[in-house]
Amino acid sequence: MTEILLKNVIKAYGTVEVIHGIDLAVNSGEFVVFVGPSGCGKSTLLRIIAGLEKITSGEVVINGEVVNHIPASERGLAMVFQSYALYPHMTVYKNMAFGLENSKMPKDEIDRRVNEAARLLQIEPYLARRPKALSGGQRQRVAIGRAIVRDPKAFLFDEPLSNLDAELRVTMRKELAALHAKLGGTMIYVTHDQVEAMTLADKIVVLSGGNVAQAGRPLDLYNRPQNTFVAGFIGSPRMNLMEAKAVANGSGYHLNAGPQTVEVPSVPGLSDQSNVTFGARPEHIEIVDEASADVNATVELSEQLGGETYLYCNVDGLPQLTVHQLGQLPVERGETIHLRFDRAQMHLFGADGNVIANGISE
Amino acid sequence: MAYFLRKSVAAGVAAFGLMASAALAETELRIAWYNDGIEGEVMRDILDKFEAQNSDIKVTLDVLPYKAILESLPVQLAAGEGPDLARVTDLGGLSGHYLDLTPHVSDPAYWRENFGPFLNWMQPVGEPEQISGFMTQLTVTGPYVNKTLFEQAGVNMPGENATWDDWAAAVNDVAKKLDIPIPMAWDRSGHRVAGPAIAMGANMFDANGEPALVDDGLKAMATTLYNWHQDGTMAKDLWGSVSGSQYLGANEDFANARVVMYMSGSWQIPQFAEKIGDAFDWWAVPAPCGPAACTGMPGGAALVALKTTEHPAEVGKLMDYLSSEEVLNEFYGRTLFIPGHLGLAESGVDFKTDDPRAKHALETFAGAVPGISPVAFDLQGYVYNRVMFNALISRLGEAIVGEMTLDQAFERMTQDVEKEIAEKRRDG
Amino acid sequence: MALAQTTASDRSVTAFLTRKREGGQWHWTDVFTYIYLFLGVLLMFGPVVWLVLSSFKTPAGLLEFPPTLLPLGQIEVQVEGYDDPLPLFNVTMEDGSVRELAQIRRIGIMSQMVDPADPGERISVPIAAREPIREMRVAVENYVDPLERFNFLRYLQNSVVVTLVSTLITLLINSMAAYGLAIYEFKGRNAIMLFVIGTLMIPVTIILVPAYLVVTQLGMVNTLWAVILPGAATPTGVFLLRQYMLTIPKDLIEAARMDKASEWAIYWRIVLPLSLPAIAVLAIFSVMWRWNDFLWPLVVLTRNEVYTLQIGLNAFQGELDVQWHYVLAMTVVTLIPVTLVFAFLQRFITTGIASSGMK
Amino acid sequence: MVLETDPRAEPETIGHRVKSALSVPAVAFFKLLDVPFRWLQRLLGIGSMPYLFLLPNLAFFGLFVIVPLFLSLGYSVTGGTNLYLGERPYVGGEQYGYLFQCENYTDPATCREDRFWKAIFNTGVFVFFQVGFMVLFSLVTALILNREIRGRGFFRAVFFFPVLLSPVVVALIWKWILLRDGVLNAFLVSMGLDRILFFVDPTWAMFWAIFVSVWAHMGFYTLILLAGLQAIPPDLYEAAEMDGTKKERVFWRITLPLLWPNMLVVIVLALIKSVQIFDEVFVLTGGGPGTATQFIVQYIYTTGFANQVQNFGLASAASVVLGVVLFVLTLVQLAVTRRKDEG
Repeated sequence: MTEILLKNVIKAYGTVEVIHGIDLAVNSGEFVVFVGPSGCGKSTLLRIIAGLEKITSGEVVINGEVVNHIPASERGLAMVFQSYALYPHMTVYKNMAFGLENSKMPKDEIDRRVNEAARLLQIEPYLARRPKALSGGQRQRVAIGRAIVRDPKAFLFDEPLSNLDAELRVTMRKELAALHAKLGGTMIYVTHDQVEAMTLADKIVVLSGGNVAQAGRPLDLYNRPQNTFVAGFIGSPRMNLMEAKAVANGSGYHLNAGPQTVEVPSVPGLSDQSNVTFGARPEHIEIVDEASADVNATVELSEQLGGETYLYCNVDGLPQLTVHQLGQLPVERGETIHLRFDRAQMHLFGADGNVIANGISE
Repeated sequence: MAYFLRKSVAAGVAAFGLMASAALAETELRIAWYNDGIEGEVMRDILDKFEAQNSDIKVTLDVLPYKAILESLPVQLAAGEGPDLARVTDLGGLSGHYLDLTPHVSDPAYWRENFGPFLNWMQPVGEPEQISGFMTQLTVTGPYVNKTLFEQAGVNMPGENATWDDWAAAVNDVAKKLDIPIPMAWDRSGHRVAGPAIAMGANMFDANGEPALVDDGLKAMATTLYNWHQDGTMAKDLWGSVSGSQYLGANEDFANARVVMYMSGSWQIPQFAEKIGDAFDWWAVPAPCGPAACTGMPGGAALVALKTTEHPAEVGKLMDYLSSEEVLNEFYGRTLFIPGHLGLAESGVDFKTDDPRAKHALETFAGAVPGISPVAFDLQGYVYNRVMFNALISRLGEAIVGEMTLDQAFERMTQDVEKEIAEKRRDG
Repeated sequence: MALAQTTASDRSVTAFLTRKREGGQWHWTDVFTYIYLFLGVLLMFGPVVWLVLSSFKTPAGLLEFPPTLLPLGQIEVQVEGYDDPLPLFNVTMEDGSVRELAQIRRIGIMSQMVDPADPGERISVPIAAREPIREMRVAVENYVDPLERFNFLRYLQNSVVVTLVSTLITLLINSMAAYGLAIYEFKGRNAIMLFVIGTLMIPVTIILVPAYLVVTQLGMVNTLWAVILPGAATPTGVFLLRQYMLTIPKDLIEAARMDKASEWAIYWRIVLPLSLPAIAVLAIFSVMWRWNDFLWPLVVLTRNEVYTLQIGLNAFQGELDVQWHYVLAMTVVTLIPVTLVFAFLQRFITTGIASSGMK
Repeated sequence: MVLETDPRAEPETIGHRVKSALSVPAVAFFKLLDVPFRWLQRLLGIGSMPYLFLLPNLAFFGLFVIVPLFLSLGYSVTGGTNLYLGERPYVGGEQYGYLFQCENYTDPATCREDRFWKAIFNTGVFVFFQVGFMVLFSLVTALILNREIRGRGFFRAVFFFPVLLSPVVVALIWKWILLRDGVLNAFLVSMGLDRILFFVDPTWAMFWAIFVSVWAHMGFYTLILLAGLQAIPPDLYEAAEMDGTKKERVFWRITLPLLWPNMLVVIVLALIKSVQIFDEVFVLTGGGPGTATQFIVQYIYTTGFANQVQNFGLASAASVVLGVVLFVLTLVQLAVTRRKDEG
């Protein structure tokens, strides 16, 4: 089992620094997902671990050994590429056997491993085919199979599902999770899709602009985002984030956003006249009667999905609010409804974007 | 496919191997040769006989394109690479590379006696006694006429001592009567023009023996040629096409009975005998006259020994064999070449042909040798004669197509010769 | 420009044509296309066909004007009382009748003829009154003679060896260089690329002499290596292959690196197989260049046993006489392999050039 | 087995079998080299691998092209006929001075080395027309071959075939046709016209020099243009058709602009090739009549190689001049392709 450590890793192209000193620990057997918007450096970070990119400074440590100067081919890692990078001129069998041949493994051992992986991934019937004769999902499996047969120290996945259609993506996601459960190896997975991150990861690392915004267990990130970036990024649909000014009000504060005012109790760390951002996830906004409402909203769009309903509401002085309700709601476009933010699930961030409170007790 | 590949690779390996092994067994002599006709075959037969008598010597005849003899061989020799012997035509130009055979042949006196005047042509500057080789072929330039056309037109052929103007009038007459497109054709070659120019009084050298190409004699001949191209006596096909000093012959037009008179030389005999046969009477006539002489140019190709050889003794042995009267009689006889051997010239070569036209032509050209002007011999023996020939033909050609006037051409000829010889003299 | 003018001027013609076709979709370009293609085939193939036909003519047949389309030879007949066969003529007699006579000999402008059916009687006719009777006769000897007399099989073998070996070497070292230039980023890459492109177009003719000097110093004169090695590192090949290799996804290379492949293994197991179309194109070009190479071999090869076909072929060009019948025949011989290769691979070649083609 | 009957499995064609038969020795060869290369990679590190891959090619190239080029440079400042540079007397810029010694640069006849200037002038004329016609005919042919016609593969092959012929063969074929007694004159005579002596008239000679070189190389450029044409997305044409755009307008407004990058490549390649014209024309016209089709490379060749006095110095000086011209053209090409890459 393998443990990977990044110590103050910096990567610069010429004078442009793209990774700004990242420290990170990937524990043995852990499924870690790097997530972030495009350009945040998550793929670069993965390629740094793989050995495909040289780092400018810092250390990459695999199982206690500094591998900065060890080339990719000798780090003993396996990678699944976004494009799958299957060798078009080789059959599926050859594709999977290639890496093993390179390490001079005996033929029958290669054969055993490839067949086992093929069985595991249910691609046995296609072993004699070339990649171009396979469907997208099959190619995906081959790419994974190629990684599995190597029995690597760790698996690296670079947005492996992004080329699949939605349905297949869900299926493959599940299979990947099952695979990790079965193999138990250390896996690092890069994606821009936070759903994948939430469903797959033991630990999510949210990257933003070459820095780690937050790292932790998925529900920790969901429940206790450390900054507005993570708060906005994790969760779908996005958390509603609203800028406001906190005004002390005896026992608590008024959060003033335009004509709207939300009353909150006193929160440690919140000071009078400070600019804050408060957030509420769509499922943490309740529809209430006018008396107990924080804001009045006009429904712009209502998405009725049967089991649940999404309402997109315009509130004077606030950005559009997304509201999630279970079941079917007889709400129509243009209707006025009354909304209340669940204080226990409300997030409060300071002017610097860092969290003040995740959940405010009443 | 795989089989073919394997075979050719095997063949390739064999090819590389063979080059290495050939050197081991015996002394091998290489002759760089070129062919105008069948002389390569004849020489090979003779060499086979030589090899039978000398089992320790193997002689290989490397038949090259003439272009290689003319252009590649000099560079090879300059680089110190080269065969043991070569058949060359630039006798003087390459003379610095010739091996002196005097110590290697059994009887130098025989050589001096029989090849005397031609040895001079091959002597390097300052080595008047050197024996370098012998002429595989002595050539004499001179005209052929299509006698049958004269007969059909009912025009009498000008007799001995007729001038070029007489001939021009006669062939124009024939051509007009029979509607022949080209009354007269000359090879596009400076060497061909030199003979008639000397006949017109050209001296080629000044009093100090330095080349002086352009004089009144040459101007007279060049002007005549120029005028003939303007009035249609000669077609522009030959002189008017191609550039520089490139050679062009009219042998095909002549063989096709489209030329009445063709100024070329003795070397055409074998191929006329083959190509024309008895389709019409191709007739060699004595060189027409000018005020100074009635002369053609001598010339030819020599087989010379080269300094690059590592086996001078064997080369001497081979040269002894090849130069013997008996062997040369066979060689000249079968190739229908004019002998470059004074003894044979006197006694007559036994030419292997039944063709009366060929026999007549051989007699005519052989008979013309004594009448050749000494200037012509000197010019042929001059080291840089080709510089002069090239300047003459290329500039005259440019004048004929109208790129410059004759006077400009004369001026350029002089310049060209001076420039090249000056460059050569820089070598010290 | 010219196209624009045709466009304008042809419109009325087109209108006329289309009207006749009553609603047919004919555009003037359709007519033009088929005329162009017809002329194109004629112009592109015609000369080669003419060369092949000519190569079967006798030396005398080659001299003829106007030339005949097919190789013809005069019929010769065996006549009683004459040892050699005699040539047959159609003779217009004085009375205007035409007889088929064999010629015994020609004296001046008169010709002595004999009737093969009646060998006793001799007839004298003016040469202008006779016309040779000819039949199609293929001068196979144009091909057989050189093949027998000269060591043509050896030349052929040398040419094949030179072509194959040098093509293999060219493919190997060019693809290695192209791989280096396409896959890696390293110091001096742009300089080397500039260098390669800069020398892309140096004709061998202008460095003939110094190049010969180099070959001499290496002791390679008169070995096939002297022909094989100097042209092996073609800039064109490097350029062509590199441009193609640039289109190979970088992911594949990195995947291979992750698969523990050495750089050499990436080169020959991944990049080479994927560059096959471009390599095939270079192979074709290299075969063409080497097979047709003339000037350089002429300078460095002077011994019979190392001649290539092109030199052997030109040995028929003497100082004073070109043996056209042999030259033409041997030209056809040298054409055959190239044409065969092309015939079998033409799809591959043309699409290969188009796809790899000088991007 | 299931694998064998799978219709989407690799088909076992003859070509496939040939390929695998051919690949056996190749694979063995590459495997053999794997050992030293692995060793070197370990020893020197990945960073030096590109140099290792470039080494053989650069070594050959340096030995047989670069060294001779420098020798040429050396020749051009020395005189005489000696082959070995060390034995040649140094003359400085004399050879260059000789080349450029002119009374009036617009009139070659006033130059000391008139043939050099005529060759430059002729090359200019040749390049102008040859490249023009080359591009024009390649374009027309490519447009026609890009149409929906039957036997497109055949026609493509027909137009490409001459590219395979050696320059000497190309010239011989056409010379054979254009001679005084050639088939073209026979045709003219049979039409009741006079013969034309194509190689005696300077204009005709230049015409045929251009014609034959276009004939021989057009196929190659046609393929490049054809590739460009086929890369134009068909929906653009369909959109134009929906708009009712005239065919001519489609050509000028869609085809030509989108083909422009390929056109540039063709123009530049043809240009560079054209400047170096030699073999074909030399065999065809011999540079004549007079000096009407004598081009710069032929001038160099005859001066340095095919003369009794082999004037390497002057020839090399002219080579250097040509080299500079080619280098400038190459830079132009580089700029052009660079811009193409970016655009």
